[in-house]
Amino acid sequence: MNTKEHSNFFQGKVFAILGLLILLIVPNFVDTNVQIVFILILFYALCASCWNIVCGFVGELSLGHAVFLGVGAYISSLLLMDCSLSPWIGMFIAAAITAVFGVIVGLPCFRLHGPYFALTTIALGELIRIFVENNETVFGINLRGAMGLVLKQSGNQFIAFEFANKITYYYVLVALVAVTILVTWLIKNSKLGFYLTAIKSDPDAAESLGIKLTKYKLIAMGISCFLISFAGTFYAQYFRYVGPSRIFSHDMSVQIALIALVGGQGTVFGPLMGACLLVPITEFLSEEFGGTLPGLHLFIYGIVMILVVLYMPRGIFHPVTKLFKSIEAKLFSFGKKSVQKGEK
Amino acid sequence: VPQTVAPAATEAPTQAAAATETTTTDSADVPVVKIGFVWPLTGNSATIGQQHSDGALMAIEEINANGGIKSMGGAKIEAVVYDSETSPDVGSSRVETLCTKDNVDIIVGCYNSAVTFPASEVAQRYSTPFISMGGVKNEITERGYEWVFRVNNKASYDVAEMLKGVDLCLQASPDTAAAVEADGGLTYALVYESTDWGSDNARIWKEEADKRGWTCVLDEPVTSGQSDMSAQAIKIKKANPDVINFSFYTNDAIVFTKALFANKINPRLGVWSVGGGSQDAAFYKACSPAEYEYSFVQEDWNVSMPYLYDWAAKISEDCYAKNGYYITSFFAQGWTAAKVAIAAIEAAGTNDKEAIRQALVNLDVKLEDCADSHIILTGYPEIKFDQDGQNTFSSGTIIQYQNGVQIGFSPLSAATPGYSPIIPIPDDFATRGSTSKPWGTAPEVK
Amino acid sequence: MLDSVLLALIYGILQGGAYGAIALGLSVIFGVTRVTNFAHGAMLMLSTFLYYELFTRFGIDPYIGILLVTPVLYLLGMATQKFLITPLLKKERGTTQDPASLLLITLGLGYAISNLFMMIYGSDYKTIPTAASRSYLTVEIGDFLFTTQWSRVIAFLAAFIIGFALWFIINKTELGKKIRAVSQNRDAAAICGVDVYKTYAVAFGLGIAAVAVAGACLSEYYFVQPQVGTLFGTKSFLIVVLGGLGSIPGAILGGLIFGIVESVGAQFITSSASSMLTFILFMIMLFIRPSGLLGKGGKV
Amino acid sequence: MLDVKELRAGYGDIEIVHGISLKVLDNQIVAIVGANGAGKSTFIKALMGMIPVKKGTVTFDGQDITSLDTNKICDHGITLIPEGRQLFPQMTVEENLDIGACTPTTRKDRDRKKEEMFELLPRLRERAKQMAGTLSGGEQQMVATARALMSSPKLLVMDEPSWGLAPILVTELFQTIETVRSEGTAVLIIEQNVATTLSIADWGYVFENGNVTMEGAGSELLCDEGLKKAFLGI
Amino acid sequence: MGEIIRLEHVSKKFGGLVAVDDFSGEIETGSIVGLIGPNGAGKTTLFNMMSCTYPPTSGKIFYKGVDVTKARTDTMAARGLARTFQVTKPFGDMTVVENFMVGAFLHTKDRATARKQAEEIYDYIGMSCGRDKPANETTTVDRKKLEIGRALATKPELLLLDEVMAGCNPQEKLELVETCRKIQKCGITLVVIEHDIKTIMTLCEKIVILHRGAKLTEGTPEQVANDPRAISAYLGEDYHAGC
Ligand SMILES: Nc1ncnc2c1ncn2[C@@H]1O[C@H](COP(=O)(O)OP(=O)(O)OP(=O)(O)O)[C@@H](O)[C@H]1O
Ligand SMILES: Nc1ncnc2c1ncn2[C@@H]1O[C@H](COP(=O)(O)OP(=O)(O)OP(=O)(O)O)[C@@H](O)[C@H]1O
Ligand SMILES: [Mg+2]
Ligand SMILES: [Mg+2]
Repeated sequence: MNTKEHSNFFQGKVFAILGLLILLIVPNFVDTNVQIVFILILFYALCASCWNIVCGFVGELSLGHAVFLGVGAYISSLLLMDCSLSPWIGMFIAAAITAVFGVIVGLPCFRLHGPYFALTTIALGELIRIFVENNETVFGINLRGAMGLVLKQSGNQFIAFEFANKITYYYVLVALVAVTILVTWLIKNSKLGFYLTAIKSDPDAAESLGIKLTKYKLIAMGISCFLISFAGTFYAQYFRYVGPSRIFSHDMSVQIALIALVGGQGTVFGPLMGACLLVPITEFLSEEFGGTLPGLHLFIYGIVMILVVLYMPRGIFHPVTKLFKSIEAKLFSFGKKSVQKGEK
Repeated sequence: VPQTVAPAATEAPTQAAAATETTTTDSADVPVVKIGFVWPLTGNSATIGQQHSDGALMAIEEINANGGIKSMGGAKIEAVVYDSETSPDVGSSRVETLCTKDNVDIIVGCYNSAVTFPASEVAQRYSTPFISMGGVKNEITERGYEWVFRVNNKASYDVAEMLKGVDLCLQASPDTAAAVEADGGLTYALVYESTDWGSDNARIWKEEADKRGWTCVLDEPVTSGQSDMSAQAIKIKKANPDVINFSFYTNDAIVFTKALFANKINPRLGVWSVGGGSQDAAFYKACSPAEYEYSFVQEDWNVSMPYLYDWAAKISEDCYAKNGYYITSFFAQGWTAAKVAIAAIEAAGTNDKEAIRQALVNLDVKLEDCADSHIILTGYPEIKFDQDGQNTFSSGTIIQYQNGVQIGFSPLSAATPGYSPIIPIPDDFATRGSTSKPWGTAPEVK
Repeated sequence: MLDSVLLALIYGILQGGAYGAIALGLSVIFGVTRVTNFAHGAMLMLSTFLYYELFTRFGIDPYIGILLVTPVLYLLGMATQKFLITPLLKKERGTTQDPASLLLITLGLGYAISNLFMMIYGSDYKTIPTAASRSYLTVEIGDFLFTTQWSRVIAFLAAFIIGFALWFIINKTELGKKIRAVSQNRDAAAICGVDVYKTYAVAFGLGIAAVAVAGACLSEYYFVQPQVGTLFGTKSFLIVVLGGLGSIPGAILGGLIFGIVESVGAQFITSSASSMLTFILFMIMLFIRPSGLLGKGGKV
Repeated sequence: MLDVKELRAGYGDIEIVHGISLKVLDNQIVAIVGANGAGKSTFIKALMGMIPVKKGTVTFDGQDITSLDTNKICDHGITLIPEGRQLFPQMTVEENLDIGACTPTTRKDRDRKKEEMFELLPRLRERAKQMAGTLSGGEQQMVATARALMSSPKLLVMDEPSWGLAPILVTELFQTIETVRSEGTAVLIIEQNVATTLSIADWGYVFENGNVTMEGAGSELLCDEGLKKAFLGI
Repeated sequence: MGEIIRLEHVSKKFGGLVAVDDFSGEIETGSIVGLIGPNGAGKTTLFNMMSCTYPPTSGKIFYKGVDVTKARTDTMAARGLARTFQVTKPFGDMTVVENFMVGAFLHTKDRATARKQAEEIYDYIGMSCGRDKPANETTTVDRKKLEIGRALATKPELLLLDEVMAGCNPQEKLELVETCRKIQKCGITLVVIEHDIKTIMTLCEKIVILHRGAKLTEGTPEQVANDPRAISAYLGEDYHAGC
């Protein structure tokens, strides 16, 4: 896994760097309207990367990850609304609580496998959604039930996580995504990553080698929830509204999982690639056809999914890097021969 | 390409006409005014969003066919329609697109309160006038946003109207009132979907009912998407309320209504619906007249409009011809919201957003002046925004289905002449609905 | 009190049977092909639209329409397997199949189907006003009134008929033997002379055909609308998992539990709380029996 | 009866079998021996249509069966006992045997055949109603053998049938193979148990890195010095 | 030296089937013990109980004097018990060396250290397929070696080998026997299940024959080979004659 992927990634480095540069620089020079799409790309990339940390590595499909996104969003927003705590601090408190919550939830869930696991996470998501919708207060905290949390504008203050222009939001996301990808990469190359991959390929063998299955799954879960909670805080601050029927929705969970799966689960950059492919398609189609032919955009979305799976069943990451590599090899075949000789 | 009804759709006939004569105006010279719409066209409330859309687009068509915005030299109106997918984040992203890419002059949306909240905030941030339509949540216009206006009522209005309707019923039938009194006062059951809309209505109803000293015998939130509501029917039957109030969207409203009828549940003061699903044309296609006979609905428009005003009757016919249904609350809401936007632009006489906002602030339209402008199809006596941007005159009608026909009786101004509410509800399950007329039939004015 | 609980129990059982009927097809498909068919709800919806068309155009009652629609859906199921799933399985021949890609493809198919119908039919709620949906089974003893549409009773019975038919086919026929063989080891089945992909297609077809029968029952008492699938789809999954994936009695049992808990639970707590209760119960049961109530032990 | 010409096959882009020609005549026992990884199993998989054939032809009884689907090849009368048993774990032993004869032609004889198998391997009768997945390794191997014989094949292909068998059973197994042959079935067998195999084989092939390096009558090969060194550890 | 693992009246039932029936015995530290018996005798089941994959239905297991009857597999590994599987279970997505690294991570957190140890093991057990070959593309023998190496990487004191030589030709078997000896020299106790009597006779100091879940006999290879019960139940007259 590691060695292979590294070489892949670094051999396609021209494109990788190009891609990252586009993500870093281009949003500065486009309309706000395009910036929104970039923000959504990174937002979903962030969520999908977090999903990937636990599900991609362990090989179980969680279809309820929006719950943790929502918990993060709720906690940091409540801290802001009720305790006037800056989201910059609140998001860490939220992350810590979400991580603990994730571990508690994961404890029973990870006893299940395959479809049982996937569908239990669906049930969990629905349960939390209905619960929040129907309960105004929980433990004396006013969750405002189905109405959701409306964050008041407080003027463009950095301290309040509120910015005048989209680009600032964007760079906040860039930082979050960078951290997440870095964490993913570190995990992948550490004991944890080896253990998770081992668990994914054969839990029995893994256990016989002294790997505590639940412990490592839960560590991954904790990290994943910690990070996705940041995405939740971002969501709340960016849209300035957190409603249970969306943030805890099955649709949201599925979307997160889809992007990671289409990108390539268990890979470091897959989720980002998945988001780069799917989010613009959705946004474009929904804008173009949402008003005239409701349903068309989701229809095409479905077809795209089918095609991706049929032709790249393990996600777009490997085929795309392979393609980049071969293009690169052609483009730079000149200088390459000497390099290869040198290597040998 | 987003839906652009305007020039393309209406120019075809006019161009054909123009071709036979000579080209009168160079179409390139005519300025274009853009109105943005964000509606739920997919998802749970899609049928409703579709009717809004139908109404608004027909209103725009009408204006364009009649020479566009006069104060701007006959400017044509272009509608840019997006689907909110009933999701707050999609909705607010679309509003942002409207503000930045499409650069519209005014925005109308988004029906669901949960979507309207963040979406109207985006409009506020971009200093673009936003007309909230459909969303009844009080807080939408209580945030001090100067760019946000609401034509339709708040939730508290809806409920207040209904309770007033119940009062009227009690007055209309003193015997029933006495019987209710004798049984220890009026009792009611609240059944509602557990979304912000449903629970808001229930909460406000309770507050108002407490003031009147009524007793709540059942408070039942239901998760939306039920395929059977027999369990709820049993519960209601056991609670035996005088009034049932329900708030459901179309799908649950259908299932609920059928369950009530099957279980022969017949509260003496009737079944009252806040609207939502029971204002939807689809509801009436799915239910038989017997099932909704005698039920009360808070309609967000004056159902008597087509009978009171010829021009409204004409629009209703056109609507039927085009969409297969007569005017509904949602169609009327869409229509009026679009017309208000147009009126503001007409008054401003320019694309300048601040001028349009000012025009909205100053807007004052009375129903009786609408004979030519056809602005108010929703049956409000007047449209005038208060300092919060709320139209304080917005009011609906309480109607009762009698022989399958909508009979308005509250407020009195919207009452169908010659009718009064049937109270107590007769126990005629065997014959109920046998003489009912199809839905949409006009009442014979007595 | 007892009255209403008894009533609620009966309604719950009826409703649960209907849930079970819908979930059965899903269970069969999973049992054989290990595919969690996320397009299940969409296919259910598709079948109800076919019944709707038959009824409005030709006045054919859905119960009779079954004869026409079921073969069509059977073919659709076979086609799905043949053109979407088999290529995937072939591609991954030899290696263990990756559940993620199968999930994605059926999810994509579900999106495509339900939104295609959204485009064609709009989001209107349509009903099929047949005799069975308009006539009621009523039992009235004094104050005790039990009443329900005949179509719901039929849906309940259908669960057992479909369930028995599927059980019979799978456990008692030659075809069933092949289906089970393929489900347990496709390579081995192939060397025994079983046409693996055809058997898969047949199994998928059977599952979808079962959905079509359930769809007929559903369309007699519920409405026809492109979103219907999402509603029943998710529920079917929970039911099938609760009962044990791949188990036919399990699907019916799971359905009954869901129906009863929802209905009886609502007599003691609010309806929305009782929906939560079903989810909580679902999770608790799974934690006690990680492979469902009647599931075959071990990992899936 | 089986004639393989210049067969090339492999996994994905990797070619493992580089042009192998091989013949099985009527009523013969033919053995394939070779080190681990020589490509024996891969050759068999290609032969049986379980992986695509890149080049070359396979003819059986004069008919071209190259690249047919596995089940079609079975219909021609070839069955395989695969490497690693491959039973239907959640079906009973009896049902496993039933599947062995599930084509319309073989089904007629099913009950008689099953009885024969139970005679041949009495242990199976004891376990007839047990789920195959819960059998021990050796019991599973018996089921696999019996299942393959259920269809009365013209050619029986065996990939390491003695894998995991106790010595007693290995002896029995080779007796079984000879019995099968005496009833008119040709056998193509891959075995690590080189000495025993070659001693009963009419003809043997030695595979090395995807090529045939040697062939000859079983007893001849047994005496070959090079072979002895390589495989018999002598 | 003392015993490393002791089983007391251990039984295992699967439903009505008694797979292991009242088995008692112990294994000397540092020895190589062979476990043989007909198919279905319960050898693998015994291994599974020793490695705590599932608990016995009755009886007790002591590992280094501690009662581990109800312990979990992963803790057994940490205590120094490693095993291989009869049906090999490589981590297919990883390379050979990475497979070893997973084992090595039991005692280190550091990736470089783990890699170093893994490479040592690769050389130690004499694999030749290439360090970075994906594990699911390796041959049967290499998979067997992979299983052994991965178990070794956890630095065990007791190693249970379940038919690692099945499917290997005599030459390869000889190699594996050498490997086993080498492992024993490092002070690791070995229990080996094998059907190849010749191999096991040369390799083991002590042999236990299991028959229908119970211990039939045990002793040195010569004792066992001449035990009439062993001959009739397992070895067969042929084998005896052949000797
Ligand atoms: N699924 C696979 N994908 C890629 N390569 C494979 C696969 N299976 C086997 N190989 C490779 O093919 C080569 C030949 O393997 P094969 O199984 O045919 O050998 P064999 O002669 O049967 O040996 P054995 O005695 O181990 O069964 C080996 O080098 C192995 O690495
Ligand atoms: N999980 C299980 N469920 C039911 N029965 C089982 C299970 N595992 C093993 N058995 C039964 O227990 C008995 C012993 O099996 P075990 O695998 O231990 O045999 P073994 O001695 O390893 O045989 P072999 O040498 O063939 O591998 C067998 O009869 C088998 O059918
Ligand atoms: Mg082989
Ligand atoms: Mg064993």
